[in-house]
Amino acid sequence: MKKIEAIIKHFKLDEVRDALNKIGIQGMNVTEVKGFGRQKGHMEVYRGVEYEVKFLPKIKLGLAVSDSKAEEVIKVIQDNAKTGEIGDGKIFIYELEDVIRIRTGERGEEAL
Amino acid sequence: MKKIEAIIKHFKLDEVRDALNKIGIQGMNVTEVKGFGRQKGHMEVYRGVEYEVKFLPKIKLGLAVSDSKAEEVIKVIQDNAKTGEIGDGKIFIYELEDVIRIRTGERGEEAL
Amino acid sequence: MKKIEAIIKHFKLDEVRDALNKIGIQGMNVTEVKGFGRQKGHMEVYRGVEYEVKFLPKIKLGLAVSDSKAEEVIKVIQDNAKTGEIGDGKIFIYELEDVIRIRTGERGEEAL
Amino acid sequence: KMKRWISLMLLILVLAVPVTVLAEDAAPTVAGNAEAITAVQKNADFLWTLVAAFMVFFMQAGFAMVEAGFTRAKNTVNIIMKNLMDMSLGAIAYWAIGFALMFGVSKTGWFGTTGFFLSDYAADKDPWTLAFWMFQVVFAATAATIVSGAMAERTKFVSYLIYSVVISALIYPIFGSWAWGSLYKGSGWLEGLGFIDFAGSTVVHSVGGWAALAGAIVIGPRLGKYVNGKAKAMPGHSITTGALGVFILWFGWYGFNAGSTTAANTDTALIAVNTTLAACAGAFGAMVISWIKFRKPDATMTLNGTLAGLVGITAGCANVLPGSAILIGLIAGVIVVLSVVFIDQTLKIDDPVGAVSVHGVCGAWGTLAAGLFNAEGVTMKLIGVQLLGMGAAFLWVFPTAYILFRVIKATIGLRASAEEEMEGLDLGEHGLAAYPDFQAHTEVSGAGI
Amino acid sequence: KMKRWISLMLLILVLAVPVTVLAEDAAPTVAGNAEAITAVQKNADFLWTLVAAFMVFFMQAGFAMVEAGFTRAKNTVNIIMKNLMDMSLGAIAYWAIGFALMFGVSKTGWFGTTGFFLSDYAADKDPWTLAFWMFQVVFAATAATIVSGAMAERTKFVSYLIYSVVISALIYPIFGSWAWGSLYKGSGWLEGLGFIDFAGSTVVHSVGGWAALAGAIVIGPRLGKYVNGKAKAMPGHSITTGALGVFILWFGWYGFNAGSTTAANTDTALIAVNTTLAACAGAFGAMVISWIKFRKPDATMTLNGTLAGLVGITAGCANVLPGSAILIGLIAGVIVVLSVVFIDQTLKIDDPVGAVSVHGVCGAWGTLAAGLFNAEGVTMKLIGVQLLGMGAAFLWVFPTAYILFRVIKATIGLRASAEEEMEGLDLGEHGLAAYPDFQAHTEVSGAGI
Amino acid sequence: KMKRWISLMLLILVLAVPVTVLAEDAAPTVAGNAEAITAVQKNADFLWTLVAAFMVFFMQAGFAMVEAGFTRAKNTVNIIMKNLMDMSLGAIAYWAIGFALMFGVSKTGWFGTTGFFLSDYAADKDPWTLAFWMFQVVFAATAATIVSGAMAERTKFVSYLIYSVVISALIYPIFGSWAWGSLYKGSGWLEGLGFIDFAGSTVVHSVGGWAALAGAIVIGPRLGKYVNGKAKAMPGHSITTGALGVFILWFGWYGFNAGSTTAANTDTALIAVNTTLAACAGAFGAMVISWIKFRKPDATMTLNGTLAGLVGITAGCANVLPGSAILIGLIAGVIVVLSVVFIDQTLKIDDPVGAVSVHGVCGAWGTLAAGLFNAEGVTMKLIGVQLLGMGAAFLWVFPTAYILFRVIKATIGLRASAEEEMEGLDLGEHGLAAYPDFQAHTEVSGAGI
Ligand SMILES: Nc1ncnc2c1ncn2[C@@H]1O[C@H](COP(=O)(O)OP(=O)(O)O)[C@@H](O)[C@H]1O
Ligand SMILES: Nc1ncnc2c1ncn2[C@@H]1O[C@H](COP(=O)(O)OP(=O)(O)O)[C@@H](O)[C@H]1O
Ligand SMILES: Nc1ncnc2c1ncn2[C@@H]1O[C@H](COP(=O)(O)OP(=O)(O)O)[C@@H](O)[C@H]1O
Repeated sequence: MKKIEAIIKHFKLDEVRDALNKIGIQGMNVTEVKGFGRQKGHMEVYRGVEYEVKFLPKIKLGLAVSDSKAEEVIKVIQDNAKTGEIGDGKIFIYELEDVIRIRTGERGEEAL
Repeated sequence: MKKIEAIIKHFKLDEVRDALNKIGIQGMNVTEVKGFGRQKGHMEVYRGVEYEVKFLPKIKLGLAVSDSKAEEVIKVIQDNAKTGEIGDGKIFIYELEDVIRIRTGERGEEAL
Repeated sequence: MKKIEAIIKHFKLDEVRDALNKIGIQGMNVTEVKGFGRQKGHMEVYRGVEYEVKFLPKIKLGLAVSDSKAEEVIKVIQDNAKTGEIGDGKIFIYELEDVIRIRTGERGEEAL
Repeated sequence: KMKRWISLMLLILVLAVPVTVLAEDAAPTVAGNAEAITAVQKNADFLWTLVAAFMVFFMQAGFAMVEAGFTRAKNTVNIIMKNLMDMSLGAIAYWAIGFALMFGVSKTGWFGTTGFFLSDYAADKDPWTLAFWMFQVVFAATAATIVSGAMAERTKFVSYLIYSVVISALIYPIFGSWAWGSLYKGSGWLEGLGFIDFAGSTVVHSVGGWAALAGAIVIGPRLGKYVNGKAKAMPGHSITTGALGVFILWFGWYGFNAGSTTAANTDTALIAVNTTLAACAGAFGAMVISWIKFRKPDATMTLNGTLAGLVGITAGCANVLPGSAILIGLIAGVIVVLSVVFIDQTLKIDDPVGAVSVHGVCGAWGTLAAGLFNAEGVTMKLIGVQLLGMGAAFLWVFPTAYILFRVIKATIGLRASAEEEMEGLDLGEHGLAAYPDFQAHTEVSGAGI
Repeated sequence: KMKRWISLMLLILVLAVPVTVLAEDAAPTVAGNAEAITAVQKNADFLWTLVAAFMVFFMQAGFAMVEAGFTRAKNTVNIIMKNLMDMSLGAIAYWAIGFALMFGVSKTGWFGTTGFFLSDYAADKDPWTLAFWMFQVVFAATAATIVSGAMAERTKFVSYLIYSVVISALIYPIFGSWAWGSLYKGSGWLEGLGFIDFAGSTVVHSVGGWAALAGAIVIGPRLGKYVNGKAKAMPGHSITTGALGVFILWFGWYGFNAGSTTAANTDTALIAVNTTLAACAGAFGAMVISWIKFRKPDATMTLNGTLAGLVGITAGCANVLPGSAILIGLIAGVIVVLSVVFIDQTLKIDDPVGAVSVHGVCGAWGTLAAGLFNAEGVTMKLIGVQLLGMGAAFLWVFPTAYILFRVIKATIGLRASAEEEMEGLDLGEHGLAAYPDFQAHTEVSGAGI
Repeated sequence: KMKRWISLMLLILVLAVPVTVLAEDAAPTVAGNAEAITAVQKNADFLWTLVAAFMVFFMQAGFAMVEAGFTRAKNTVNIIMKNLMDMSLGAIAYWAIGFALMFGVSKTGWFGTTGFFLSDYAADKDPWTLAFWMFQVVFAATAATIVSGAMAERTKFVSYLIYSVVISALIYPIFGSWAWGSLYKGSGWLEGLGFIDFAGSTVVHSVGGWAALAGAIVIGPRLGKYVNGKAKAMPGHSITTGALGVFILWFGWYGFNAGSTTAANTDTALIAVNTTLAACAGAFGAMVISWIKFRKPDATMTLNGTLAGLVGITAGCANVLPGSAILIGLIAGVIVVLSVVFIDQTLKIDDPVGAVSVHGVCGAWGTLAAGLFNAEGVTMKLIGVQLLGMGAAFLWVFPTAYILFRVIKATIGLRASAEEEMEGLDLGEHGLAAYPDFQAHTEVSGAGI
């Protein structure tokens, strides 16, 4: 199985989630993170002091999916999170050794 | 070593943590995440507009453990996070290549 | 590629980030987590009731880097996050299978 | 002998009065006493008028909190700045122009023409001019600030500033002169007909509400508010802040209504009681109707209902009986809920805080109710006049405000850029988030969970 | 000649007075002046009584903020709705029934029987009835709202509504009639004995506090509050909000105590000074004792201490000297800390905001202190009467409230479901979180960390 | 006959007056009426003085909110405790010592020596002593609380308590006696020269501001504030809270300025109008200048500007014309922005909330302006005296405060430990986070994003 982690823009969450639903993604979890990348934060002034907003608010999606589904999920995320502008974010893929559904104790694929 | 990631219900945190202490878990970290899964969010009404609460607040536990301890930890989390109701959450297991304790620079198992 | 995850102290964020910039790290993301480890939380009293502050606020850094850069990054984090006191945190290294830059669709190293 | 002395001393003690007349007398005289009595009463009138004005001023804090609490965190700094500046610019505009148009000598009955820059005071140095202005300026500020809520989360800051100057300098005062001019030097055609609007359900609230309606229409809904024709919920960021605002408004409203006597007399008691009961009934009405319609007692609606009851009783607070006040408030509470839903979902006009429903619609209701429940009895004529006043308010304010916003839109632009709106006006317009360093320190609640 | 004219004009200027008698006179007369003087003083009395009432009303905002701040975020909407509705329903109930029971003609001395629905006013149109009612209704609301804090985070909304009607309509007014009835048309047995409770340490605060105690006992502790017999800490979600509430309460308390003269006279000065010093001493006392007991100056305890000082001085604010006020407040501040700990850990009664200790216990202390520190000197009899009054309050309120809550529990149920409680009452009862869109935008503080 | 009766009854009705003299008379007399008139006016004076005092007290809430909102979340409990305790300890210190030094009989003209522990009241039981004290104690608390903002986020709690007692007991009252002593029993050298500071631009605000300056210098900047010589931004945690504080302060300021008549007269009108216009102009001035300098209208600066306008008009609120008030406020708004930047970046003194600029600098400006814009015309002598007063304030307060803080630093220590500061004073000093259980429940806003 694969663990897919995607950093996307705040206001893209709804779109991406709905799209993932359409392809029957059972579950995911979302975390608010602060991102730092090519897209540099703007300069701001607070009480006369200039300072750089270095981190931008981003959304981190976490999904565990079966190997077979991985590529499809990646594509869906990419298509829906994309604005074409710098700062769109990234998708990370990891190997996921095992999953357990706490409620039932099921393991592996059927726990997804 | 293994990285264990568990998504559990908010009010189960204390129990799970205490249980993990008992089996001598040295450390872990906790993140507030928003979960999306089988357990669907309820419909709410705001100023007359119906809308679905799609994400539910969950707690994400992150633990790095030695291979030998992994199964025990998984079992403890599962037993203590379980309510038997939908939405109990999941446990994810990953391979962890290496760990460094920042303070001492120790690496591998003894850094846990 | 490697995924490097570092738990550091709150007020060390600026230093670490600046140091990583110097060695040309393109991107990273930051999450506020609550940490639990050797550094035990202090006892507090709320309205006469003693209770232990079990979790301490920590910062979690997430970086995806090329295998070649990994060790250097680890060293930089360790050097800059270190206070020598208990609670400095940890660095975790994982294998990262693939990365996609959402904006361009680039994959692998050049997506970093 | 002794006694004479005492009383003379005592008289002199009446410091507050420039007792020129008395000075010459060796002993207090009946005429002198009479004058002193008037002076003391006058002092009491000043005292009450000013205290009431201060309470009405405090409503600015209430509006700021309500609007901040019921909108999203990313636009909080912006909404607060708007509330602060519409008072600040509005007061100066009202000092320069508005007061003159509203209360200056009015030959035509359509607007005043004397007293710009408070020149009346400069002329005769009568402090009452200042006390009266003080009370009126906070009313103008109330009318002005209503709009910010309806146009929240998307209006360009500079454009809002221009609007707030125009409403305080022209739109509000001109209508005000029709209904209230004679409270000072003016004489309006509407009051001439016997129009009842004691504290301003129409003059202040409907005026603000209809301007808000025009603004909300011209600027259009927030991004993502209507997705293929369906309204989406956009919950505010702090009910606590919003509720505090409502309580502050309620408190200030006592100054608003009871202070409108601008005299320390015993009429204030009835006004205070009516204000209380209408607010309570409004909250109750809104809670019940929202409970029925939405299955749960809706907090934001109930809070709106409280304000609806207050707006509803504002016109009739001095001429209806307590029992009627309850009825007026109750109906206002029901109306506001229906109106919010209707405007949001049927008319598809995006009014984030329900300003149009609370102030515009319930202001109209209150004006009608002041006639219907008039303790001295209701006549067809009275109802007619009340309806006329309501209509006049709409026909004057809506078009002028609409044109104003259109002109702004056509020139410097009315709306913030889409990026700015998505990112939040706070960073875009002011370069500052409302909660830049907010840390929940949730670790402590590890114990509490 | 000229002079006559002036003075005549002046007299007519005494607008506030229905100057029928004077009208006929060509010139002011001594008798006419005397009448005018009374009228002016009367206007001042109305002014003060109403302003004080408005300040006391504002305490509702204070209670809402204190209770919201000292409870968890997931129950904030609920606690705010409770505070809003106990005022709203309570005021209507007090208008219909409560006022009559408390201040109506009372043959027995146990409760009044006239003046339902403010019928006194309907009858004689005396505005004082309304001014007095206005002042009393906010007192009733204060007594009612105290309970919400002690039963916070677990009480079913609808059950709370029922309770708040009953306390405002029956429990509070009946006791009130014993101690204060004669302030209007009633005559209570307790005041007959010389019971001193100037502004209501017992009549308002103890009554609210004992009802809170009954409620907290009947409903039981919050889930997870007592884990195998040990109390767990459940910190509130915003000390800032709680502290704001305390400051608002303190401000309102000046109206509460000094306003209880219901007359604009010079007694108010002593009352204001005593109120100030007692509040300060209360904060100090609580801070010191918490510092000693808990190693650190505890903020929530110090805030409670401020309120304790205020509750403590309420009964004696008009009959003790400033020095005594400091002592009374200091002791109240110490008592409240000990009481909170005792109730929470020994009695194991879960009172999230310490309402029982602040209002019940310190209300009792204040009532006793009003006797002990009486400036006119203390007699055994006086102490006896004070103790009698304190006892009477407990014996009347606790049982009736206890029964009331039991009945509610047995019928529609008093407590929210366990799921609802764990998830938070906000979503369960109102379908709305208090901070639905709160974004800390911490990125900005990247600079600040 | 009949008429006599009526009027007799009426006279007796003048309850507020100890009508000994009248009692003996069968009918009202001219002398009796005169006395009654004085009594009624006196009641009005008490009423206004106390209401104003309550409003000024409420400014404590404003200061607490401003300072909490403009500093970081991890120090919120601490700043709130400081605001609460400087009032609580300060009031008691002012009761014991301060009032006597400030308003006691002063042979030298440098400080009073009678009336400790409010002994004047104990002696003659004149309630005016209490009313006057009540008004003065909240002024002392205002002066005291200003410092907490400038020393926020790093000052040891216990050290702050000591400071606040000393300023309320000695530093503030002694200077006060120079300028205001004669308002009661004192006689100060400065007022003797004709120094104009009606409500305390210098006496209260500059005094507080210069003490704040000394404190900020002695304690040094917050950790991380100046990184190799460059100032870093440390945004506060809640603009909403800060803005609420500013609105509360503005509200309270009406009591502060208009209440300084300590009499219910018609002068209050001009004061209220000037206060309003200056505050508005101050906000406007600060907004414009910040817009120009920083490219965007800066919210925290605009809020500071509002306060700057208020501080600026405080000295001259009773002796300048409305037009001048606008100018004074406008300039104050500009000054405060420049001053904040200058102190922060050039002098490198870390004043988290800008207290020195708002109260110290603009207080000085206001004092000068009271001379420059004096409606009765300006003379070189007057300007000289104003400058003398400003200088005297600085020369008295800065050194004494500086020494005080140095002594504290040398003995028990002034600053919290570095660990404590990094972790936040809340946990270190009070063992409690401000938002221990704050949950944003953002899931709901899934709909709103
Ligand atoms: N090497 C990395 N490791 C972890 N997260 C990264 C990395 N590079 C970028 N990110 C995340 O992706 C977001 C977008 O990246 P950015 O470089 O700004 O835009 P783009 O990916 O379009 O070039 C960043 O804000 C950060 O959160
Ligand atoms: N495929 C997944 N990837 C990541 N997180 C998941 C996944 N499926 C479920 N989760 C997390 O687990 C939580 C519980 O899952 P859910 O399906 O609601 O209940 P259950 O696991 O009992 O069937 C979800 O709220 C979500 O946070
Ligand atoms: N086994 C672990 N798994 C995940 N996170 C850990 C683990 N051990 C420690 N941590 C994180 O590292 C932080 C510091 O660890 P701690 O043991 O307190 O100090 P040190 O690493 O210096 O011994 C903890 O607060 C926690 O967030």
